[in-house]
Amino acid sequence: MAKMNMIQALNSAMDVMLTRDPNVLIYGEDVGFFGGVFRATEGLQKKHGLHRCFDTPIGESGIVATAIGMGAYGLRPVIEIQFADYIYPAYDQLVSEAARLRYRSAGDFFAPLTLRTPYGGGIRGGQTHSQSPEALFTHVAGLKTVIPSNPYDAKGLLISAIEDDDPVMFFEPKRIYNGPFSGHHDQPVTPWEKFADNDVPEGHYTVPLGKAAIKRPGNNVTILAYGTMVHVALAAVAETDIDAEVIDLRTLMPLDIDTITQSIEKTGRCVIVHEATRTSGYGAELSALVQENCFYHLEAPILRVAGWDTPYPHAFEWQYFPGPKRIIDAMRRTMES
Amino acid sequence: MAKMNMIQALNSAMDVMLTRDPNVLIYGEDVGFFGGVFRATEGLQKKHGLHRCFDTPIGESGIVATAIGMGAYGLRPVIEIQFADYIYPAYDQLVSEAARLRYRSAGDFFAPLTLRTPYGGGIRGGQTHSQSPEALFTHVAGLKTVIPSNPYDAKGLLISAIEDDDPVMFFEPKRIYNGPFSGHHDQPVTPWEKFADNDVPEGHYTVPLGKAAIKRPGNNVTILAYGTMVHVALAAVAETDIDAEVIDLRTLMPLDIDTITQSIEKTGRCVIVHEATRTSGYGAELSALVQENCFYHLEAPILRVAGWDTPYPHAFEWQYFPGPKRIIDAMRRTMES
Amino acid sequence: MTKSAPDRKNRVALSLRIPEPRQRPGDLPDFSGVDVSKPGAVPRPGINAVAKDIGDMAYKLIRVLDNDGKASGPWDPKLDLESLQRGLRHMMVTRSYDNRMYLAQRQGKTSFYMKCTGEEAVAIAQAAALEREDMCFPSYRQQGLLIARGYPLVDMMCQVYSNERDPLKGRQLPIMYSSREFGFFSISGNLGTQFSQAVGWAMASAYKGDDRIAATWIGDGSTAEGDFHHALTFAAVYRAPVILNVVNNQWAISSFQGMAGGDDATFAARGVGYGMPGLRVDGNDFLAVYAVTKWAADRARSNLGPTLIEHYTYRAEGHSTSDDPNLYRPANEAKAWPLGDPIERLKQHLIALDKWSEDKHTSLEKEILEEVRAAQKEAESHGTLGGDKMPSVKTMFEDVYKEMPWHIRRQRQEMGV
Amino acid sequence: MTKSAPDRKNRVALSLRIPEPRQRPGDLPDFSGVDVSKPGAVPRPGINAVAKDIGDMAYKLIRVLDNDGKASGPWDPKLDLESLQRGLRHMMVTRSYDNRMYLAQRQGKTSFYMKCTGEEAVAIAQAAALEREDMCFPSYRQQGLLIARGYPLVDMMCQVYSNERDPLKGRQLPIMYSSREFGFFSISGNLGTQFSQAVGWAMASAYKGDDRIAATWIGDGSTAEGDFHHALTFAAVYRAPVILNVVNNQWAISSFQGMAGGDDATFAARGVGYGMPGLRVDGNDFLAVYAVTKWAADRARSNLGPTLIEHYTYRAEGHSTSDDPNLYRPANEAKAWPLGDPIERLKQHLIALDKWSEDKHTSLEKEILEEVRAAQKEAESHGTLGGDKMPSVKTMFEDVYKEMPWHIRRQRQEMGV
Ligand SMILES: Cc1ncc(C[n+]2csc(CCOP(=O)(O)OP(=O)(O)O)c2C)c(N)n1
Ligand SMILES: Cc1ncc(C[n+]2csc(CCOP(=O)(O)OP(=O)(O)O)c2C)c(N)n1
Ligand SMILES: [Mg+2]
Ligand SMILES: [Mg+2]
Repeated sequence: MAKMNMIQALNSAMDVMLTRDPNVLIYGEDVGFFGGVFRATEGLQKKHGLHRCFDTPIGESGIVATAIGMGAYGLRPVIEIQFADYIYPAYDQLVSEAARLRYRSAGDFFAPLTLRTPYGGGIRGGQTHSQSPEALFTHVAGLKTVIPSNPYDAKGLLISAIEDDDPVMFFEPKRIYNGPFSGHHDQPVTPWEKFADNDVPEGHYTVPLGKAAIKRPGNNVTILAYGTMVHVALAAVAETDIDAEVIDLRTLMPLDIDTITQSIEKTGRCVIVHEATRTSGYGAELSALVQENCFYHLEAPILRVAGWDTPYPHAFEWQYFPGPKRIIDAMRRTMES
Repeated sequence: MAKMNMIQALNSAMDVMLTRDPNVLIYGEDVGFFGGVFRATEGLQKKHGLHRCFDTPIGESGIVATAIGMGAYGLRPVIEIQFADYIYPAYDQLVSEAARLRYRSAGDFFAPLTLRTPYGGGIRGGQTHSQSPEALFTHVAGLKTVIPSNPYDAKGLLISAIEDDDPVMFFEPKRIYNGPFSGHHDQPVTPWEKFADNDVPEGHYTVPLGKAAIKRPGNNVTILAYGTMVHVALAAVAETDIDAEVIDLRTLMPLDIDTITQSIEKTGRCVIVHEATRTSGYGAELSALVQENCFYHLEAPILRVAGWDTPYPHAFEWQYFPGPKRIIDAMRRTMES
Repeated sequence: MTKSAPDRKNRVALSLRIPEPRQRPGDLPDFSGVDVSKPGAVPRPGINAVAKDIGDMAYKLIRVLDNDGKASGPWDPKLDLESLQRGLRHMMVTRSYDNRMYLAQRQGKTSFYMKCTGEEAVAIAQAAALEREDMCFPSYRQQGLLIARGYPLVDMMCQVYSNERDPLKGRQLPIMYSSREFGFFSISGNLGTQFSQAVGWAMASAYKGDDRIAATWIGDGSTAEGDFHHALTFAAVYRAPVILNVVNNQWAISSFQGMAGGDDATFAARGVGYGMPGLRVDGNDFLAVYAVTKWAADRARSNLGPTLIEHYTYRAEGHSTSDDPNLYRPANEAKAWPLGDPIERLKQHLIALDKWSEDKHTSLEKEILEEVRAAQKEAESHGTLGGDKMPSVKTMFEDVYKEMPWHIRRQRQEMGV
Repeated sequence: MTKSAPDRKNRVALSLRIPEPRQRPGDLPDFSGVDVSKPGAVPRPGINAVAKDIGDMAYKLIRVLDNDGKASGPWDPKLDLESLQRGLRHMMVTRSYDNRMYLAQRQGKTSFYMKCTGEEAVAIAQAAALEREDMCFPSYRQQGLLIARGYPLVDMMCQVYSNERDPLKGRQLPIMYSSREFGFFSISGNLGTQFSQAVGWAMASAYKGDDRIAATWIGDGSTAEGDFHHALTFAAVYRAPVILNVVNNQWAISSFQGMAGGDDATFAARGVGYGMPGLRVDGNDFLAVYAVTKWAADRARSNLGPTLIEHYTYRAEGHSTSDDPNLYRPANEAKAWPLGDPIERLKQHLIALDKWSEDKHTSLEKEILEEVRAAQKEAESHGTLGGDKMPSVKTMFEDVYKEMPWHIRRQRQEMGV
């Protein structure tokens, strides 16, 4: 067991997999000698060799396409897209190819690639270093979508993703790489290493895909969140006296519907929180599902707290970010209904 | 006034705009001399000249990118993507560029382009000629999304789209190019020309973006649909004795929320129909919005009838297609609740 | 906002060039611009030549067979008789298969079909020059690869019919074959994607210290897709053991190859710009295609990296069953194509070698037709599109993921299967 | 599934080439591979030269200024003194501006900054060679274009500070300027996208019979994006009046230019493969950059189509304020760069012409610093990032669409602004 921040946990997951499986290799822009702009692959090239962890040309579509080809050969590529905002050039290869390959070839070929990418705002990245495009992938049958919220899950989920035979979009909430974020940007962040319960095994373990985690049990309202927003939601709850149940989805596709419905059947109320723009965000699907599955248990409208339907503005990062105040407002509103 | 099918109506819209505005030009794969694989641009090159309607290299991203550049110059390009399934290579230029340009330049530049593309299934096109990717665009702030369901709207909405200063995704339901489709694939389709009320003005007129149309007033359940599914829904309703109100959204973004909420406040029930895969489809957003806006009027769960969460299979087109039977089932279920 | 030019400056007005083919319907075909240089004239460099140094080859045309069926020059692969006859047979089977399936579509037995008529030498000669273990990432016009590798015709047909024996379970449009066993990657409806995927496969093979190489094919029109650029860039950077083939059949549906930039520079020339040899070959010359492929394969196997080959050929028929080429090009262009027909030319070669005759050819043609007909009969016994014999509807929900998630399971249940 | 090579065949094992720069931190810089051919040596073809015929120019290096500041050869643009002095001044302003803004970021006045140190000649000489009405589609390292065109430094700084006077209303990351008035297209955070957009603008200008041309810039690393390919393809096909510039500053964050395929062929060579001239120029040589740009502009204005120019230069500092280049390259590479510093070289030229002196230079430097400081003071009077003086929060919801739709209006109301 060790204290790790999320970067170290992700690095450890890759290190473990490079060691265990010669078919695992890692590549992406600046991930080789340099170790990645967020340093997630630091030291891996030195330890495992030039061919196991290397740089690529700046062509996201080429990165994904070659990973699909490698998957067809029998490798298990782990690729990094430097920021989630830069996935779009690779969208065709992901949607038309990686996602469809198993189906269209009747299982003859498949794409066991893992695409790691930092996402989300809160680091003054402006509109092209802050986006949360997860809903653009949950709509695509054939892709899995995973978003961890802490070092233990990050490592365990990443190992699961790498070992998974389907293509996995692995979104890393960059705002919490170093420590959980309450949403109060004016307060200091406590690094992950300082948390007594932050124990990450050094070896191999998995956190299964498709299983949510109840981060705080409660009876009055269910809050559905993932990534950074899990911590913002927890902070918001702590500032109220509402007995909220906070669920960390961890995997958006496939979704752990049972944990969600059980919670809502208990609480009768639901607030969905994400950083992505609201319209057609993943919260829409969650809202629809909750409504379909728990209609007769609902005592108040399901509310969505999300990024505004605008690009992520550089100067107004904190006015844009769906912080604790907006979550608390929503909780209050749902309790009053 | 003339009887036109949808192709003719779209052709007429482009003809009118080429005639009125020298800054309008049309291009795309095979749209020039040949007139497009669905013949929507037939005759336009001959009539307006080689420079007004021409072929392009097969590079969707280049097509969109050059249209953005032309828009910055002051032109109003109308581009065709041969099938909606082939938009993905252009996704970055649409999402990161066309959609964001006005915002990021504070109005200094914008992208008044119209992207026309045939979408949807029902023509035995298999998985790469049948997709309905509209939800991948409704999530993108800065894009408008329009889907007509008949020749009159097709022409009027297309003219509105071309005249609009924002980038418009104009999805054409190819299954109903020639005539409305009931969803009963074993029954013959009556061509648009045969409908007495199918009068399309030959000159310039507009159907405004952002306004839905009530295709059938009713009191018991509201059906939200667009494109091909408007006709399938109408056919389904006609096979029941349920007094359903059928709303043709026509524009998905911006959405005509007032027409929707007014209807649901009246009916208390809602069935959403689309051909796109269900998870994170536009139906999710509609469901979330209806629930948020009309919670206290709802007497039954909002139901979604949609494409299955699989690619569109060639052999099982009609098992996949959300036809009248599935719509009727949903109507019954919602009436029974 | 735009001032017109004369108002502002003393300069010529700009004008936009829209490339146009020289002939349209009603015109006489005219191929006077086509290089029909003397067979045997282009030298054959060593496989370790540096791209830049042999850059001019991208503008020449490697040919071996002349009009009388005689082979000459340094690119003559000097194939043994058996190989020649096998090549001829495979090309003829391909053509016969295409004709039958085209007809089957016209008879309503399936929704769609695409022929490779006139381009058979590309797939067949290349399959012969590659090893059986090498991996192919084809476009939709290399059905010949499967035929040359002995994939059962019946299975191909069952795919076209989306019937109960369709190896792809009715999921794909006709002709979008896939066979891992035969080293044939699942064909995509999205143009170009295979090109950069093939580079990834080749990188993987090199990564593992394997000795298998990859080959991939793209149409002239499709070279405009980004995947083409990514393939060339990644292949050059990692020196991937891959053969990148551009099948320049002059047309992309209704657009002539100039619309993809084929008139400004040859497609082979693109390769040189990325640092790999770009060779241009008479795509209707079985021997030349074979030889050039062998050269590229030897290069790849020697860790010398990728080669771009432009196959100069002609799409003799419509784009697909959905297309009528008479709407955009002269009716009889195919006949006027100066590089002829690949089957005819190999036949002539064998006759010139005194190893073949018109009679033998005719009877082989008949024999093949019987073979194809028999296969068709068997395939149709398993059903045709939309008939009674379909894969189980249940399979529609399978293989989206390795394991079926709850939401798809629920949808399957809703469907009642 | 993969048998290892020796088990199966008698062939060499394949291996994957991963390009590596020749030096890493701790090594001595070594630029012995860099072309420092004699200035004046490369011939100057007519502007109507055919790309293929001047293909070898893509592998040469056009230089005018020698180490002593003397100009020579057919590419010497013979600029008048005023133009030279203006160029020098603009480069110096650019460098001074960069230094101040870098410092401002370090002082916490903004989030991010990117310098173009060592590459100033590219933007400044090109701005001089273009007409004021020509349209620029830059990447983030051509701030010099704005400076050369007289865009107010104060406004640039206000953008960097996202303050109340920021012309972009605080929406963009620092340095992502936009100015229609100054013919400077809105910079995107997504690499490469501008390259093909510029071609569209040029096509529009040609479509309208205008006489304005477009120019665009991309980094060596970013050439690997699909947009590069689309730009070249569309520009060639429609013969668009556009200048396509690749700024090869040897690095893309931590990746050396070989990782973009710059070692296998020059970036200029890419152009030739698409049928347009590809010229390679000493990017630190103000006169050479000017001359080559003028050549390309004349070509474009004469309806002869696009030109690809590779500017061979060196990124003298870190990628951005978020980067520490000492982690991946030798510490003092910039000093060892054999093509020197563009400001130094133009200064030497003016001194060699007897029109300038070290003293004059030092006092100009001071004068400029004062100018920049004064601008900075004014800009900061309008606020710095995160301070009190911000654009109105309301503006966050504007300009997503031309008219605000109801859902955004509701969100604005929810926000209470
Ligand atoms: C991404 C994408 N864009 C467009 C199409 C539609 N389309 C199918 S085939 C074709 C023409 C391809 O021409 P070419 O590459 O020359 O191949 P050929 O048909 O001549 O073999 C087009 C435009 C597609 N399938 N995919
Ligand atoms: C599509 C996309 N991918 C990745 C990035 C991240 N990124 C920003 S700058 C950069 C390096 C670009 O290098 P180069 O093109 O050589 O330009 P230079 O910085 O040297 O001027 C990278 C990878 C991005 N901004 N956009
Ligand atoms: Mg073709
Ligand atoms: Mg660079």
